[in-house]
Amino acid sequence: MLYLIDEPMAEIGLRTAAGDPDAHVVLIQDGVYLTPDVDAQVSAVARDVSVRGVDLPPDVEPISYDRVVELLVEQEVKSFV
Amino acid sequence: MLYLIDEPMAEIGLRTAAGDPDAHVVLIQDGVYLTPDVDAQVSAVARDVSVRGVDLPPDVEPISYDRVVELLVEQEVKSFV
Amino acid sequence: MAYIGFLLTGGPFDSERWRTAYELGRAALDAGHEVMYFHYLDGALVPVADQSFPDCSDSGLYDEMPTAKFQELVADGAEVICCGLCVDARGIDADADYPDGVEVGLLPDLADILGEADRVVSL
Amino acid sequence: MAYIGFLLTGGPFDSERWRTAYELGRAALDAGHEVMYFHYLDGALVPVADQSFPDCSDSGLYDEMPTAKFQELVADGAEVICCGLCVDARGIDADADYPDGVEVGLLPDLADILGEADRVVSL
Amino acid sequence: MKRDVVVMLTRAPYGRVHVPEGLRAARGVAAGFDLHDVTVVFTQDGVYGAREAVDRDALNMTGHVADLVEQDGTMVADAAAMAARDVDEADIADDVAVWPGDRVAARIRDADHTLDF
Amino acid sequence: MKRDVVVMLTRAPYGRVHVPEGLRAARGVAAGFDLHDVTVVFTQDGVYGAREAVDRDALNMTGHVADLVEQDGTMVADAAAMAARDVDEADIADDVAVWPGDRVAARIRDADHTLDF
Repeated sequence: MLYLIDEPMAEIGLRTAAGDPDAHVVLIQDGVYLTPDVDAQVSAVARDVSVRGVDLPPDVEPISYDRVVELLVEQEVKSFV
Repeated sequence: MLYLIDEPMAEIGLRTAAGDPDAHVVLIQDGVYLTPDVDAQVSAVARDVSVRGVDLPPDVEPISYDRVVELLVEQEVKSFV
Repeated sequence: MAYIGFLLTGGPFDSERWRTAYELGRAALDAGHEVMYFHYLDGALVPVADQSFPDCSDSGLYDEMPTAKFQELVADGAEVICCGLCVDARGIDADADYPDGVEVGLLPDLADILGEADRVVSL
Repeated sequence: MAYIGFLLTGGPFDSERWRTAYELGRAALDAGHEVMYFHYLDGALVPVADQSFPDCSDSGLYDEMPTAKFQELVADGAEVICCGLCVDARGIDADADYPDGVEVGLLPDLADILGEADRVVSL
Repeated sequence: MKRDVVVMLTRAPYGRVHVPEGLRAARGVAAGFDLHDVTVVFTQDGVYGAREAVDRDALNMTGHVADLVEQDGTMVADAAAMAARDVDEADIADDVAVWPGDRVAARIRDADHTLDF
Repeated sequence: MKRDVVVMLTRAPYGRVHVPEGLRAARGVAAGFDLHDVTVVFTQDGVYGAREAVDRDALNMTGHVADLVEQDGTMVADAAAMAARDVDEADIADDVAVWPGDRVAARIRDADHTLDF
């Protein structure tokens, strides 16, 4: 399952993703400032990262909106934005 | 000095009030959910308290908007709302 | 008598700041003070006329709509100036959308309020 | 082809959610998917016509105004429905203020989107 | 198609329309053609709105809650969010069930669609 | 009357207009008839907007900052808010001074008026 996570809903969003062994977390909007401590694949929307000048940790992959749409068609999505 | 404090600006607001020996903190809007740890007189806007059903600690006095206006005319005011 | 200026940046439905601005202005007018509002950012949406909400509670926040509350204040002597850039950004047609007494201004009006007001409350 | 529904509750200047809704809808249309928006709460302010901001940067968020972005989506096949109660609450005159292709609906439209869409993204 | 829908109320209830208007959306969705199953979850600062002490009339909640219940919708408060805000189970209104945080998270994961306000 | 004005920028800079429009207000106030003294304070999540890495053009900040500096306005970042967000002094743009949290608080207390965005 894909989890779109921004800061205001990170509390419930990250807690929900943490219970899913197949979680793929996508940080979006101000969510790219987060450094989530989850045992899951973590990506971040590239445009939101670059405009904020955020340095992503090496294990967080920047992805395009096109890729987000591909991912959310391939699997279910829960939005916390 | 009067300090009007709501939750979103409580971080800078309470820190600013803490350095003022004559501070009078007025909790307003969602600020009435706060339990500030400051060495100052603390009041809370009565309407904001009652509609939220918040039980104020005994040392926090509920006050009316009329009283807030009296206080902010008597002394300088800084708003963190 | 004191001159109390308000900067209102909060919109009508997303925060309580317009309501607090109204209540403090109401109390200030009742106490004989001079009251001036500068509506900036989404604050420019607060006085837009013809707001209506069918099932609002008489006891609730929306017993009257934000524009009605500010029209009361204007009738009782408060001045209300909305930032023209913010008005244009939001597609508000000031002539058609604002009630009488709500003026459109610019930042020099805010600068004047800061220079002249005894107290300024930013909401 | 998938059917992707968006619930947009964020307004045009107070959060980035309208922009994210645009970008995801843009990408979905480009990939051949069906795209439907339900604008609720301040989301109803997003498509209001005649938004203008004089000195916005070509490279910035406001290279085009929110309404222009959503008019592009409509032209490319997205459907946009705004909640009528939210429209009325904000003093929006739908006939005069919304561009062609932006419809006014009610919550049963949102219920239908939930029933029919393969994916729903709430923003 | 009938769906299993979770509506998350995440914001403090007063001064903004998100709690009452989120409830309006929840009951509207529950009453639609497909009669979706709707669970309303009070989480994050939304748990303040699940308290007994809140004046539901003043928040325009009463009618929406009655309609939601009539459509067999349910209301749940997130105990993990309550604990973070020092809200006790005894503070929660009788018509709102208190669920542990992991049960809330599982419910959200299992939903067909979620909406948030 | 010429006043000593502090403008607080408290929100993360992207996706909402508060940082650029707060700067517009700051320079507008500094350029008014009274030529108020204006100090812009980046605090709370606003400190993200004081970072060198931010694209000021994309945030419509550039022109407002130039006008503010021309009016002798100053820009300050709150080190206490930076520390809470793991933002280092080296990350802050050259035209923004970094002040300790207590100096920022004292500056706010001493202002004739404050505005916040």
